[in-house]
Order: sequence, then structure tokens, then C-alpha cells
Amino acid sequence: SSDDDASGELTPVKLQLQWFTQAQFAGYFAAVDQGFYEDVGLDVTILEGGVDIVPATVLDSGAADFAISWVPRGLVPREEGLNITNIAQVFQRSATLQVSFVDSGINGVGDLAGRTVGNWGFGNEFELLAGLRSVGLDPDTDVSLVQQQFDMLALVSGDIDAAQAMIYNEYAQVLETVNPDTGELYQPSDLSIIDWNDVGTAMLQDAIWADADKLEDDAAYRETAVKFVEASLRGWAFCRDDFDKCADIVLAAGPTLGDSHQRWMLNEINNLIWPSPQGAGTMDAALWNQTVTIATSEGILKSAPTDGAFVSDIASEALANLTADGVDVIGNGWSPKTIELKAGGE
Amino acid sequence: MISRAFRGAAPATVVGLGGLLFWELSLLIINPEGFVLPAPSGIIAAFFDNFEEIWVASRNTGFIVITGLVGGVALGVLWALLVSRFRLANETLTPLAISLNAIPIIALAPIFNAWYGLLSPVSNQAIVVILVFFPVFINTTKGLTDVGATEIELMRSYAASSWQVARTVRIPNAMPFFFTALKIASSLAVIGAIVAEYFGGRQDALGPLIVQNAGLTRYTEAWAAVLAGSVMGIVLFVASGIFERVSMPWKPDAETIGA
Amino acid sequence: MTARDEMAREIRRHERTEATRRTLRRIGVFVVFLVILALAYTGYKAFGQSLDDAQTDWPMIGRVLPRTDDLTMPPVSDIISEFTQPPQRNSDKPLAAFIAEAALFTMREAVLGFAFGVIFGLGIAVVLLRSKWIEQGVTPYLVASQTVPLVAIAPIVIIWGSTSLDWLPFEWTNWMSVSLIAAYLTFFPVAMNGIRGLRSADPAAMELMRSYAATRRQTLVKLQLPASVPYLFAAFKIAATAAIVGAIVGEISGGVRGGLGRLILDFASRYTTGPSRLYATVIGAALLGLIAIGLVTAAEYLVLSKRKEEPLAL
Amino acid sequence: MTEPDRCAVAISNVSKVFNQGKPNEVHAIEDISLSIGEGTFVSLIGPSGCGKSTLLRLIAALTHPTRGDVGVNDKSADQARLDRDYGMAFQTSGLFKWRSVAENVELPLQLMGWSKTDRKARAAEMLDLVKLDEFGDHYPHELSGGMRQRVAIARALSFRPSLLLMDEPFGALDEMTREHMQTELLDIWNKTGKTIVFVTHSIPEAVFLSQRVIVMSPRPGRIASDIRIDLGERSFETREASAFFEKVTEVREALRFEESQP
Amino acid sequence: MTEPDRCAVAISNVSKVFNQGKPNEVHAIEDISLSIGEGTFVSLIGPSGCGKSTLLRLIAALTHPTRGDVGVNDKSADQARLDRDYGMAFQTSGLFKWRSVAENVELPLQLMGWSKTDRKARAAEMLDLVKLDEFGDHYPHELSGGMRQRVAIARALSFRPSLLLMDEPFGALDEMTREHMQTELLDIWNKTGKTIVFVTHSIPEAVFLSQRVIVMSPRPGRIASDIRIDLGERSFETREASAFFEKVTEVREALRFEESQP
Ligand SMILES: Nc1ncnc2c1ncn2[C@@H]1O[C@H](COP(=O)(O)OP(=O)(O)OP(=O)(O)O)[C@@H](O)[C@H]1O
Ligand SMILES: Nc1ncnc2c1ncn2[C@@H]1O[C@H](COP(=O)(O)OP(=O)(O)OP(=O)(O)O)[C@@H](O)[C@H]1O
Ligand SMILES: [Mg+2]
Ligand SMILES: [Mg+2]
Repeated sequence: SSDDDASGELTPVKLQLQWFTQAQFAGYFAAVDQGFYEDVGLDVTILEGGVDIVPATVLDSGAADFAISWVPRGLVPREEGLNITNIAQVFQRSATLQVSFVDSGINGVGDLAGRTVGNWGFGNEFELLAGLRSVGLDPDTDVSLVQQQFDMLALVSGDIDAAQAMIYNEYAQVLETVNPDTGELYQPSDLSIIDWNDVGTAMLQDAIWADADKLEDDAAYRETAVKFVEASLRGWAFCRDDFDKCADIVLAAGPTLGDSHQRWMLNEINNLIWPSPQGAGTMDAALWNQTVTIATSEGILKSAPTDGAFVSDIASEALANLTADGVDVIGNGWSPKTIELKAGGE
Repeated sequence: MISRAFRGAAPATVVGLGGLLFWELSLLIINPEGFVLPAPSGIIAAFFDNFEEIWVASRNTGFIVITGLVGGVALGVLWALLVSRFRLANETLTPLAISLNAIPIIALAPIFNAWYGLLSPVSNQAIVVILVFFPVFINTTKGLTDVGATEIELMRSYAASSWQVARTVRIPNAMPFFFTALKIASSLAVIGAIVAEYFGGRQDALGPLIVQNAGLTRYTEAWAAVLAGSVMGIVLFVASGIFERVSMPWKPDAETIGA
Repeated sequence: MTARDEMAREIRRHERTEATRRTLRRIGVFVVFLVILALAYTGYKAFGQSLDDAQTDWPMIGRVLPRTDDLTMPPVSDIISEFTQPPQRNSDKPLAAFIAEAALFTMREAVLGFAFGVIFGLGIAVVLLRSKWIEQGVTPYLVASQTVPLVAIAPIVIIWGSTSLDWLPFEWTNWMSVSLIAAYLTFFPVAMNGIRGLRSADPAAMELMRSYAATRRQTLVKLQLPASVPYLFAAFKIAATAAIVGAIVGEISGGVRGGLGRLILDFASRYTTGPSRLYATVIGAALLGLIAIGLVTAAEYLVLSKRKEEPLAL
Repeated sequence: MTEPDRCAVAISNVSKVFNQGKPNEVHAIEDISLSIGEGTFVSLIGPSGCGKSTLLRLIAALTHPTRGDVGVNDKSADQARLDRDYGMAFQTSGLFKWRSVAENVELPLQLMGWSKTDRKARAAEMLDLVKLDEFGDHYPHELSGGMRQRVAIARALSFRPSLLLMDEPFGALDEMTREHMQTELLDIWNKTGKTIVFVTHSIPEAVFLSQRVIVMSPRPGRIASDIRIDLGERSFETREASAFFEKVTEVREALRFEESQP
Repeated sequence: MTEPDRCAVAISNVSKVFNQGKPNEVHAIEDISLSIGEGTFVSLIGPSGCGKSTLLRLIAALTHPTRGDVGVNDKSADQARLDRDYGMAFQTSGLFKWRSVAENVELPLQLMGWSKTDRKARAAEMLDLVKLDEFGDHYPHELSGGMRQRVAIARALSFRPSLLLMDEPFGALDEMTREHMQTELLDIWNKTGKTIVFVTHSIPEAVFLSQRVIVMSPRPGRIASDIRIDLGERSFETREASAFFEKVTEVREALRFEESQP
């Protein structure tokens, strides 16, 4: 609801992303562009991420008010002593895949045995490790794990048999690459993917994090948090309903490259959010438990997170406001688009 | 000899302990959580807690460091010899060296990985070589060319060949320049190897250990791995100091740096 | 007297045109050399590919020598034509313009970082000069400091910059933090060569200064600094490229947009979809390094020719 | 102006050993005692390597004795150095290659905070004295050996210290220039009553200039004889006087005797 | 062994201008012609800065004349340098600080490919000659000025070239050592019939050593007089002979006259 009394005086808010500007964060850019934040009295500055920037650290230091971070990458700092909390679970699914070429004969997790398997580390590897174990493979001995670069060259040039890829980004990159044998782009039919959501070892990804101490002590901050979540979700709903406009907003925000690539990404991101059966931003308890179980069994967390690792009251308040305003926060009507990738993602 | 080495290590030990104390205390005062920059006590504890892992990683990274350092120093000296001897070499190889050096590792890493494949150690070694050779090249060239006029005249009066001039005048004259460069290079080799490892290859090495832990905000563990790299750098530095003393017996002590 | 001045001016003018001519010649030679390198690259590629076609395996390739397919070694023509092509379909600004803008942005960070680094490095050298004891105590840690990767430093600097510097009369922006990161790489060669150079003063000259009861500062300014000039310029050359590399890497670590760092990361992470873009940008970065060293060399030439010494032809 | 009895330099039981305890140990000076009254012109003479330069550097507090004490103007040698009580001309010219000839002469004045115009004037005056007025703008590497030495002399004289320590300053000069410089130096000494300690290899030069000639024995340097010279006011004729030749012979014999000893 | 008529050094109409065309132009040498017969001992003498070192460096082909020609042993000076026809002792000792005293003396031998044992033997012999046998293992910075100069002399003599160019080699030596070195040099000359070109500031030294003394005029350097000395076999008594004093006076007067000219 936009019945804000302090009209004119906007509260400055800084949001730390976990990577550079791209459609992965479309909802926030849309909310800025469409004035959703301003409507609730916030003046939001979006801070891009960097290779070595950890959103949780920035959030804790006070250099940002809210941060976007994957759940495991928020829980570990919490265990290390940063009192941060997940206030809205935006993505309802994991986007991580293990991609290989069809002719390599890898059709399931079991086929990874004896193969050279790439991963990025940074906590991205736990879905893979748990997946391997789920079919009885020992990651230390049965496969050869290697550090992967940012790009997909190692897969394309055959150095590794299966590469880690985000469905919204690196997977698309392979499809934007010319296959030297045919002179055409690689086709989805050339690739075989392992989706951790299907294997059952998926972990939760992008969520909005806030400073737990301040939520406790500072009523104004808590109120800001509700407004922030509300306007952000409104942004995500906008990106679902007005796909092309949202894509244009992201492109205008200046990722250096890739018109078709950003559209592909936006489409896939929408797939990760919508539908949200309990309402966008609400924690899916089963997935939370799965995430925590894998994190602890793989040793990423020493023990299960303490209470308060996520809170649901803020998201519920925000959802209530949105529902009252007639915004569809479930998104049952969302159906994925067909995006045609162009060479180089142009 | 041994007691001398101990005396040489005394200042470093005192400064080191003092520095650690200051670091620990100032964190206690300004940043008790000691998060991004953890307290030394925590780092050292983490170092021993994860000793096994760090040791294996150090060995793997150390291999790249040493091989790259040796290759880079050899290349730098060779390059300097060519450039100080042949004008055409100077006009071509010098700008080439500068160009190579101006390319950040992060841009070279993908290219080298493409050239040699993700799994080959050559791509990492090549990065270390490129980082190391430049200061060696610049300093050595300066030392080879910055020779006293009297010395050169004397050699000309002996009709010494340019190789003889190089051996008897230019190379001894370049020694202090070279050793300064070697000391700069020893730390560059370590950092080069570590950074190169971020971009792919084996995961049981210091680079991945550092980024992974830092990325998960396990800063004490990350700094413990950093500590291993630093120790490696200091060892190489001290080794080049000893090498320097042995190679330049004429130097009054005052003229060597550090160690 | 005036006739003499007139003549001196005349000579200086002559020397200047001489220097220009020499510089142009050097550029010419280098360009020719680059053409030869490009031909060698192309030749090697052709050779490697013919081996491929013939299904023969050459064990060196992929081990000591690079692989030769178009993805790992894009053809020279692709790289060159990439410069003129717009990297974004919705604008017709060519890549060269993107690179130039980014290079300017990075240059600004690098210049500031170079300045910080030189001041800091010289300061350290001067402090270390005070006593052998301090020098022996501190140098190993200077070395150690350079082995700390930016991943451990960048967050500290960036966060410190954005939270602790609000008292400054101007707004501290992230690109300035990047300059600090660049300075972190720059100060070290300056400090190391600086201390060596400061110590290189002729012992007899040091005695002379002592006989004048010159203060430490006077000895430093009048004797040790001038004596260290050749060492310092060698260091500045190392530092100039280090500042650029530091700025680029700092941009990447700290997520600063607008410079070569972001461009390189963008192109690198999409390498398979257009390797020649990365090559082109890398060439841009190298060019920037050449310009930076060119500036340092020009300064060296000015200083040393005034001192009537032979500058190192770099 | 000067009280002739005050002691400008007081050296008592001084020894100097280089590289003590190492295989390349050198006993440069052994148990030297010497006092030089204020306003005296003293020459040191002795075989090469006998420790003359070392003795001068001990007085200048540029090196410290292994044993014994050195005092200058009733203070420690170190204090005298800090008070800039002396000026020194070294055996090697020690010019700064990055400074022009005039700037080299100005160096001590600059360190002592003279104004620019004063400096320039004094430097010009000094270069005139050593007949290098045309060469003020040149750099050291463009000078001949003798010219460099003259620049160093001009530099040592420029700030008019009360004690002058000169290490073979006229070694590389031709006879004419040398005689000219000797006359100038005596002139300065007469006018200002400075104390001058002068190292030379030339016996006639020592005799012509000094009130006392100290003859040193070969390494380890000791004082072999201390010969007083009393030739009155020096002039062109002094060099032809028989008293002059007698003293020259006396010094020569003292030296010969010393050098022929083991 | 030598044919006295052959010309070891032939200088014809040589001029040398430094920094030509610049404001700091210096005419160091103007139109000098001089030929030196093989086996002759010639001294160059003249005021400081008159171009003696420059002339020596022209003969050594270390610098080239602005005008005129220099020939050595019937070839061009450059060719003679390449053939290692001469040995040179510079005005500044020019020792390599990174080589010990003995290694410095061995340097030319090493360049000429002598075996290690031969080198060592010769270096020891030479150091003996200059009375520095104890100092073979020291480094130059540990030597006194005179000792350094002696090392440089030992180095120049070590490989026994047919032509010796010596630039004020005995400048920093005391009288005794100097006389010893003079005797040694004459001895070498007598035994081997070398040609020696010797720059000095000491008139008695020039007269004692040489067959010809070339007196140069102040800058721009010209040959003012060419005085033949014929004192027969030198000995200790030569210095006391009246013929010796006459020659000394003759040279002195030639110099005086030259220097007093504008
Ligand atoms: N820094 C040093 N280290 C070792 N030995 C030294 C050092 N300085 C001087 N000596 C030794 O001390 C002795 C005396 O040297 P000094 O320079 O005083 O001689 P000197 O009388 O001035 O001789 P000269 O007339 O040749 O200049 C010499 O034997 C020399 O080798
Ligand atoms: N490299 C140079 N550049 C400019 N001028 C020079 C150079 N070398 C020598 N000169 C000048 O040439 C003249 C002759 O110098 P030279 O060294 O031959 O004199 P010299 O007779 O050896 O004097 P001294 O007896 O003092 O050694 C001097 O006026 C000197 O300034
Ligand atoms: Mg001496
Ligand atoms: Mg000379």
C-alpha cells in the first residue's frame, strides 16, 4: 500500500547484488524504473556485485541495507558470526545444471563416474557432490573434479566432460556458440543436462537478506524492510506480466552485452520464481530443509542453522499489502516463452 | 654462519611479533568481530586446524611458483641480454615486453587456458613467467646498460669483445639490479600462481582454497591459506638474499636489501 | 649572452625534432614487428590446422605450444575486424570506441593509484633507510604483503572506502577504492628499487655530506634521491604497468563498472561466443600499458638528459 | 682574533684497525698522539697507504678510532662536525655528476641556508680563484682531472670554515697551477688565521706551505718526525732560499729513513 | 729488436672539439702533428685542461679526432686498438669494485685468454712490483688512493704491450714510491724497447724518464715545444747532474712562457 505519510522524504536504501547487472536481478531494476520503490517511500540505490564482493559481508558492514544472496552463501557467514537473516525467498527453484554433450553418453548422475567434472566452487559444488553421493559415487575417488573458469570453453573444447552451468546463463552461452562441425549454433539436442531439482539435491538460491540485529532493534528499519520486499516483489510481478518492457529495462541498465541472452535469462528467472504456490518471497519449508540437510551433510555448515536464519513475517506483511492492491503474487498464469538465442547472445 | 643467520632474523622476528600484537589489539578495539580482516590468533589457529589441506595445496602451488619463477627469471635475463646488445631487439622486444606486462592476469588466464587446456599446468606456469619476467627484464636491462664510462673505455682499450664486456663489466654491474628484481619477482611468482589458479585447473591448490573460503566468508580459513602463500614468498625472498650474498662477495653489507 | 641563448634554443629545438624522429622510427619498427608477429601467428595456426586435417598428432601442440583451432586462436583478421564492429546490436558504436572509453576510465584509476603507490613506496624506502635494523625487520613483510591476493584485500578496501571515508570533503567513490588497490601493487617495486637506489649513493659523496653535517633530510634530497633516479625510473616502469593491471583487477574484484576490467570480464566469461572480442580488448589493455610506459620514459628522458646522463632506451 | 695557544686538533693515543678480527685485518694507524694549535698550517707526509687519509677522516669524525680520542676546537670531533667547524677536500674529487660545476660549489652553501644570490656570488668568486670561471655551466664529466680537483678545492673553501682538512688537493695539478693555488691558499691562511691540515706527497710543497711537517712511517702509521718549519713570510724567493732546501732535505731524509725501516 | 726509424705513433693535423656547435663547445686540441718513433719514451706536459688526456685517448682510439688522422704502428689507431697494440693506465684508476685487487690485475690477461695459472703468476709478479703483494685479496674500496693507482699501473703493465700510454700514473704516489716506480718503468723500457707515452705534471719526472718532452700550451692545446733529452743511461746520480737541472729549467721555462701567453 502506498499510503505513505512521509511524502516527499524518501528513505535512502542500498541494495547489494551478488553479481553484475543482468536479468537475474530484473525485478529490482524494474521496481526502480517503474517507481515502485518511490511509491513506498524508498530511494533505492543498486550496488553491483564483483568477483570478490561477498554480499553478506557488505550487508553486515553497513555499506548496504539489503543484499541478494544464495541461501548457502548467506548461511555460512551466519554461522561465522554475521547476524543476517533471509527475509524473502525469491527464487523457488535451483538453476544449477551439469551440462555435457550428448555424444559423451552422460545421461544421468551415475554416468559421471570416471569423468572429468567441472564446477566453480564457491558453494556451487554442493548440489553436485550431494547428487553424486545420492547415486553412490564418492566425489573424491569416482570422479575427477576440476576448477572451472567463468566461461564454457573447457566443455566446448573437450577438456572436461560435464560442466556446471546456470540454466539462465552459461547453458545459454553454449547455445550461443557456433558448433565448428556444423557451422551453426549448438542446439539443445546436442546437450544433455542434469537438473538438480530433478535429482533432489537442489539448494535454494537468490533471496533477500537483511541485518537481523537492526530488524530487532530498529523499528524503522523493519518497516523499510517490509516496504522494500513489497516493492521488489511488485517489480518481479511486473517482469512476469510485462516481459518485453522488463527486458528493455534491464538492457537499459547496461549489461554490456546480449539482447537475446538477457531475454533468455529473464525467461528462465521467471521460471525460477513463478509460480510461487505460497506467494512469492515465501520460504518453501521442504526446500529449506533439503538445503540445510545437504549443507550440513556436505560439511558446508558445521551444524544446522540457528533459529532466525530466515523470517517469514516480513514477506507475509508485504504479500498481504500486495494482495490487497490486487497484485498476483502466485503467478499460476505464467507460461515460459520461447526465446530464440542468437549467436553470441546478441 | 648459523648464528649470523639468526642475528639477521632477529629484527624480522621482533617486528613480526610486534605487528601481530598491534593487529590483534587494534582489532579488539575497532572491530571485535574481526570479520573481513580476522585476528592473527584466529588465522594461526585455522592454519594448524587445516594444516593437512594447506600443506597439500602449498605443495601443488609451490610447484607452479618455482617452475614459473625459474622460467620467468631465465626469460627476463635472456630478454635483457638481447635488448641491451642489439638495437633491433631493443626496438621490438622492449615494447613487446611492456605490452605483455600490461595485460592483467585475469585476461591472460582465459587465453592461456584456451591455448593449453584447463587441466594443463602450463597455462598457470605461463602466467607466472609473464609476471616474473618483466621486473627482471627492466632492472637487468638497466643494470646492463648503466655502466661507468671509465669501465667501458678500459675495456675498449683492451679491444674486448662485446661478450667479454658483458661478462666482465655489464653482468657484474647488473647484479645488484638483478637481485632487487629477483626479490620483487619472488612475491610476484607466488601471487601469480595463486591468482592463476582461480581460473581453473586442480582444486587442491592455494588459489581455490583462498577464493572458496573468502567467497563463503570463511575469512580465517582464507587468510590461513594466504599465510601459507606469504611464508612461501618470504622463503623465496630470503633464499634470493642468500644467493645474492654468495654471488656478490664485494658488496659491503649496507647495499643489500632486507634479509 | 643573448646570442648564446639563441643558439642554445636552436640546439634544443634540433634535439626535440631529433627525439620526435627517433620516436616515430621506433613506433614504425614496432609496427613492422607486430605485423611479423601476426604473420607468425597465422602461419602457426595454418600449420597446426594442417596437422589436424591430416589427422596427425603433434605432441608439442596443446602442451608446450598452444592449440590452433579458431576458438583458442581466433584468426588475426577476426580480431582486427572486431575493433570496427559494434559489440551491441542495438547501437552502432564500434568496439574500438568502447575500449577507448574504458581505457580512459581505467587510466584515471591507474594514474591516481600510481601516484599513491609512488608516494607510499618512496615513503617506505625513506623510512627503511633510517636503519638496517628497521629494514631487515620490515622488508620480509613487504614481500609477504605482495603475496596476499586481492580477493582478501578488495573487500576490505571497498567496504572501508564506502563506510569510513564520509568525512572527506568530496564523495569517495568506488573507483577511488580501485586506485587504492592499484596502489597496493604499485608501491612495492618503488619501495624495493627505491631503497636500493637511495643506498647506491657513492660512499665518498655520503662522507662529503657528513662532513657538512648535512641533516638526514638534506642528504636525502641533495644526494640520495638524485643518486637513486636511475633505479627509480626502472621502478616507475614496473609500477606504471602494475598500476594499470591493478586498476583492471581492482575493477573486477570490486565490481566497478566503466573500465577495461568489466569489459575483459564480460568478454572472458562469454569467451566461446566470440573469442576475438577478448583478444581485441586485451590488445587495448596492452596499448594502454605502452602509453603509460611511454609517458614514464618521456619523463625519464627529460630528467636524465638534463643530468647529462644516457637514459635507458626503453 | 685567534689565541695561538688554543688547540684546534687534539689527537691522543689513537689507533685505527680495519676489519678487526677478520683475515683481512689492517692496522692503519697505531697509537698516534698529535696536537695542532689554532691557526697552524700543518702538513702530513708519508708513504702511500700509511694512514694519512685515515687520520684526516678521524679528525673529520667521518670514521671513529678503534682506540684513543680525537678532539677538535675543544669539543669531540663529532660535535665539531655537527657545528660545521671544518671544511674538507677529499682525495678523490667527489663531485655530484648531476650538478653543474657552479652548483657543486654551491652545495655546502645551500646546505647552510645561504640565499641564492649570495651563493651565486660566492660560487663565481671561488671559480674565479681556481680559474674555472668559464666552466660554471659544465658538468663534471666534461672536465679534465685537474679541473675537477680544482672544483673540489673551490667547494671546500667556499664556506670559509675555521679548520680546513685537505687530502692531496693539488695532486693532479700542473706546476704553474699548483704554485698559483699554493699562493692563494697561503693568502687565505694569512688573512683569516685558519687552521689547515694538509696531506701531500710533495716535500717542497709541504715545506713551502707549512709551519709543521708531520712525517709518518709506513703502515701501521705512526708519527716518525715532527719538523717545525720557520721560513717567515712566504714569497717567490722562498723556494730559492737555502733554508728552504735544508728543510726539504731534512724532510726527505726523515722519510727515507722511515721507509727503509722494515 | 726494434728499428728506431719506424713510427709508433703518427698524429697529423689533429683537432678535437667537444660539443661541437653547442653553447658549451670546447676546443680541446687544435691542429697537433706529432710522430713518435718506435721505442721512444715521450712525456706530455702542460697546464691542467690543455688536452693531454684527450691526446692520449685519441692515440688509444677511445675517441676520434674532429679533424686529422691518428696512426699507430703503421695502422689506423682503431686497428691498433683491436690488435691490442697498447696498454693504457688511466688518470682515474678505474678499478672494478667487484673484483679483488689480484683479479683486477688479471683482467686484461683473462681477456687475452691466458691460462689461469699463468694469470695468477703474472698478477703476483706485478703486485710484487708495485709492492702490494699482501693486498691481492682485498677489494678496491679497502685501498688508499695511492694503492689504487699502483694496482692500475700493475694492470697496465701486466700484458706487456708494445706501446704504453700512461696518464699521470704516479700522481698520487709519495716520492719514494714514485722513484721506485720510475726506476722500474725505465727498467722495463730498457729491457723491452717499448714505446711509452707518459703524461705527467712533474717536470723532473718528465726529464728523468723521457727522451722527448712535449710541452703543450693551454687550451686549445697545441704543441709549444718539443724538447729532446739526452742524459744517457739513467741512474741515481742523474738527478743530481747539472745537465738534468738544465733540462728541467728548459722545460719549466717553456711551460712558463706558454702559460703566461693569453
Ligand atoms: N675501508 C677500509 N677497509 C679496509 N682497509 C682500509 C679501509 N680504508 C683504508 N684502509 C687501509 O688503511 C691503510 C691506510 O689507508 P689510507 O687511505 O689512510 O692511506 P694514505 O696514507 O691516505 O695513502 P695514500 O697516500 O695512498 O692516499 C691502507 O693500508 C688501506 O688499505
Ligand atoms: N667529454 C667531454 N665533454 C666536453 N668537454 C670535454 C670532455 N672531455 C674533456 N673535455 C674538455 O677538454 C679539455 C681538455 O681536457 P683533458 O682531459 O684532455 O685535459 P688534461 O690536459 O688531461 O688536463 P688535466 O691535467 O687536468 O688532466 C678540457 O677543457 C675539458 O673541459
Ligand atoms: Mg690517502
Ligand atoms: Mg688529464
